[in-house]
Amino acid sequence: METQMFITILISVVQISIVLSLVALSVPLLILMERKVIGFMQSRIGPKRVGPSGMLQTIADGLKLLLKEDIIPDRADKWVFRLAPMIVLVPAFVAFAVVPFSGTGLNVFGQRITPWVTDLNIGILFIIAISSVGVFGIILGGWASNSKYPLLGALRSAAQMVSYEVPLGLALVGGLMWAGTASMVGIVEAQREAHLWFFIPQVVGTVIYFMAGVAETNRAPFDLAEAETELVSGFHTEYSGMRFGLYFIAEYANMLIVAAVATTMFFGGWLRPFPNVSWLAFLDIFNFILPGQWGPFMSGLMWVIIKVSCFIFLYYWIRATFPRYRYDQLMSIGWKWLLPLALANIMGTGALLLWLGQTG
Amino acid sequence: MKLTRFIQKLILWELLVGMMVVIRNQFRPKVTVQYPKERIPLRPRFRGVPRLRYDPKTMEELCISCLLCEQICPDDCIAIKWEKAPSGKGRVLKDFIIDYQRCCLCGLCVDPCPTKPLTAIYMSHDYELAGSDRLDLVAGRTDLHEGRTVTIYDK
Amino acid sequence: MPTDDTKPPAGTPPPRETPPPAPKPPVKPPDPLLAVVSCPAPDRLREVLPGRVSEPHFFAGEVTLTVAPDHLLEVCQFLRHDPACSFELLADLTGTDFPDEEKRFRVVYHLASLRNGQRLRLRTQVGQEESLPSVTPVWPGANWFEREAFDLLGIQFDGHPRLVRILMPDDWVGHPLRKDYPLPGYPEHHLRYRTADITRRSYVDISWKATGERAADIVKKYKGNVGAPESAPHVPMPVDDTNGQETGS
Amino acid sequence: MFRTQEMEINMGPQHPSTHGVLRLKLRLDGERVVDSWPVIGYLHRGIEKLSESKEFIKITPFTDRMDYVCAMSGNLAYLGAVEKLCGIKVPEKAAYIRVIMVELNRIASHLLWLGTHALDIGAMSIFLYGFREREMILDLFEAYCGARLTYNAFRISGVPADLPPGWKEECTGFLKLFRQRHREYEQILTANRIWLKRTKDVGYMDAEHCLALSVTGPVLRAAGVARDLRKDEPYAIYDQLDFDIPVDDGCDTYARYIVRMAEMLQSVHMVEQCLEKMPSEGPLMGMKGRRMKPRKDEEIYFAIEGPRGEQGVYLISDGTDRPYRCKFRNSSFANLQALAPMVQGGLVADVVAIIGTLDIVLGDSDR
Repeated sequence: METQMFITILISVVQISIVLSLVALSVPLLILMERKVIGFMQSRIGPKRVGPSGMLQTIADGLKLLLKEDIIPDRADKWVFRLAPMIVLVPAFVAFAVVPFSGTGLNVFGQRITPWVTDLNIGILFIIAISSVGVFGIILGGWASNSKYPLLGALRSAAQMVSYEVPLGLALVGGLMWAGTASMVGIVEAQREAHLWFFIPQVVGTVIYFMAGVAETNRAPFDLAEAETELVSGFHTEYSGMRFGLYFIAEYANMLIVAAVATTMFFGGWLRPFPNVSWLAFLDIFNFILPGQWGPFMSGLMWVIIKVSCFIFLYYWIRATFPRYRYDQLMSIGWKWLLPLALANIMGTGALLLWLGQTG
Repeated sequence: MKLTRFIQKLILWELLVGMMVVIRNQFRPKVTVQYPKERIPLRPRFRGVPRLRYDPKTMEELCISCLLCEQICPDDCIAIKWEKAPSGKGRVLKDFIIDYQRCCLCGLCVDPCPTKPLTAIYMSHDYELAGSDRLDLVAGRTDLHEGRTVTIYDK
Repeated sequence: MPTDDTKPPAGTPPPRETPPPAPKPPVKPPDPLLAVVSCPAPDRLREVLPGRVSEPHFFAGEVTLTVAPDHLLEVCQFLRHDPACSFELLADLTGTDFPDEEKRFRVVYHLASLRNGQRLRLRTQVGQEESLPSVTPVWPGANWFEREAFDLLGIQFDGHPRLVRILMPDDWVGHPLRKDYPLPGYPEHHLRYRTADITRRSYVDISWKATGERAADIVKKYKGNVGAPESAPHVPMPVDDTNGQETGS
Repeated sequence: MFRTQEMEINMGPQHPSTHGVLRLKLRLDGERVVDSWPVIGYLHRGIEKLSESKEFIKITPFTDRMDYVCAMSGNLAYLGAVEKLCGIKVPEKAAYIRVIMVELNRIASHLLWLGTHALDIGAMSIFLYGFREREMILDLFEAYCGARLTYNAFRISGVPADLPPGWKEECTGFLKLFRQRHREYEQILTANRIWLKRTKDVGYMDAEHCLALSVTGPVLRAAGVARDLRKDEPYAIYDQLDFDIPVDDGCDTYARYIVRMAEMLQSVHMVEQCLEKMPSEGPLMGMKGRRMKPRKDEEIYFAIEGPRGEQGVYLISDGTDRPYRCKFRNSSFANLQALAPMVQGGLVADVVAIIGTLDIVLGDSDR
């Protein structure tokens, strides 16, 4: 009995460390890809000098940040100043606990290892709840710097996060109504049963979710909190070295979370396109390459990675193209457009589901 | 017409058009020049720092110490030392100093240079002027003839 | 590059001074530069405000009127609002120092009329101790131009909303565009920067110590010059510490 | 119970979007600008003082360094003033070459404005697209005069050299390419709803206030006044060219954007005409020798239409070959006065947009 418990704990620890390291490792990759992709879009070549065609650039940057002097401003609130980056970073990683990375688990030494750390029945709620903790780190960081530009950045960020949490959550409700469950795994299974990615009935919801997600992660064109041409770099103006690095990592981890939730909720998670059309089965290529349980596992992982990458690419693409919104305009879009649209979307979905329930 | 515009507005048409321009540029040739490794070919008239030259045929000094360039230099960065020629007519150039710290590369000194067809002073194609000492940038006659040694970094 | 035919041939020793012979002055009788151009402003002024301005001076197609400082504001008001003149735009305002003249500063106002396509130069003379009326009530854009003239020449303008230095630092001493301002500056002022005042720490003024020798040389050099340090004009400097009570317009 | 307080914030001189070393003291109520006080002079190099001790010909390199974004216009304004003072005629071919260079430089300057303005507002790629095309213009300048930024391309009474062989073809190719690229910039920005939101009704200033504050150039033209010295007081050979003055009634940042974008196309049109009409033979310099003898005690003011507005030079001669006084009336200096009234009541983000739309160059305003 006790051995079983020990093994369960061990498996969990292994899962957690795998997920953590996966996310932590993908952040440098994301940064590198961002610089490369945006560089290419701007007729540049991006980082080129460190490692083969610049592959190690982010590693070098990270090392540089680690080795830099840790500067704390003279009149900053020192403890809050130190604490703030961690408050941002930890929720960003914790949220990955419920993200399913693939469909089928693995049997190793007779133990089943699931491709998600845990499958909460309130997975979506968990993510929303956890990721809204991150905003405290930004506000506290801006406030504790005791400097004017960070303060402005923190204020902007507070207002922005508060107003975009609402449409973000409401945009997901439509999907939840289709799925009938809030568990991340359950949502994907529901899409398999419905033979339908929820993107199709939930176009409006997807768009709202993505816009709110971009705003939630402080990315262009909603990057008001850092807005380097207005507020120098907003809430982290006074941060340097690895404390700045933590903010940076958290930002990219949050982007991953938004992309992962969108993938799960609207784009069928680990499912291939049209999972019910049997002749498209060849798309799960790993089923034919790898033996036994590894095949479906890798195929699912592949689809998740592809879908998340598409979202991340969209992030970069938008950042390269659009001007930045202004603070008051951002607020008015959030409250005057996205929120009513999200509510209307819920009502429409409800009506549609009622109608479908009666006819079918 | 109004309907089309409304639909375009609804599906964020103009934003998509902008995004397509950006993606189109992704496939255009890149314009980055990796500077120390690659260099832009200079045009023939490029104005680098001024230098002196010999007559290419006879390898004699072209400069006749007429001091016109010294007079026209807006930054007073040219100093010419000369003495009377032993034969009694003309001058012999003793030293020719250009302070590259002050030179603004305007090229005015080349205009009045009376030696024809090749001007004694000319704007060279050297543009890498960094040095670790201020005196590195004061070029004497030999420097002006032979050019400053420039470390070329190829990586 | 252009060729110059007046060059001595290569090889022959050029004369010590090699000025190419100066071009002949333009043909005497009718100098095109002095042609009279038509401009309604002098006539209108003669009609409405007789005796305020001098006779127009024409040069290179430009009209110059000289006005006494007392009548300046009146004339400006008229030129701005009279429909025949209607000089809406104050293109430029600047001063020049003529230290030998009785009233050492000559201030010029370059006016332009968009409606009539005219330009006019208004000129006035003002002494070192005197002041000019500010034309900011007529053209608010004169604000910065007057601040610049005050900064670089030390001309006082009465009625200016906030006459403080604009290009030079607030604690600068002297007015650089005056002809008696020594090119290296007044060493006792410009060689030290009041770091101690700013950081409120006792500071050894390194720059002063290090360049002490040179500064002495400079003093020696310019003491011989005309109108140097004794007459070094010290205008009390309004330090810009009110933090923008006035919005610059 | 709650106390609100206005915040004073120092924008610049080292701020990413104050275009050099402009310093703005802002007083903010939350994000709203209550008051502002621009501080300039960080780039003051005393060029006017320096000019008084130099011969006329030696001053041209200084004019490069005032408005370094459009040094050709600076050269032309200064040399035009000297030529006016001494009554020198410029040969026709030289005048054509000058106009070609100045108009190309206007495109380059506007491209820099477009890039930095858009970057300040957050559009990132267009900054690099603008610089990419600007680089081609700089290549053309390098081929003509040998320098890429501080050209010193003209001399008193003419130009020092003819166009190099192959230059015309390269230029025509560039102009053709530029028309396509110009369409792309418009596709990214002109109809973009974010761009519209950020620029419409931002930095409003109508014609009356513009004139009162001596604001000229595209800012004035975007307020509905068709003031362009190239048409009003044609210098060089502008009276032989066919072009329009873009005017807009918007009075805001977006109108200035529209006007400047249209001006670029007009410049392309002008350069094309010049290349076509330019005489293939002819003298390049109008006078021999380089000693000036202006009349004693005369003064002149000569202004051209620079990319930022009226770019004037005021010269007083004392009969020698040096100016007694040389004053540069630079458009950035005058236009900067409009900054404080424009930002009043706006948000911090608008301040950045307004600095961008005024298209200031601090070297130009501080001299």
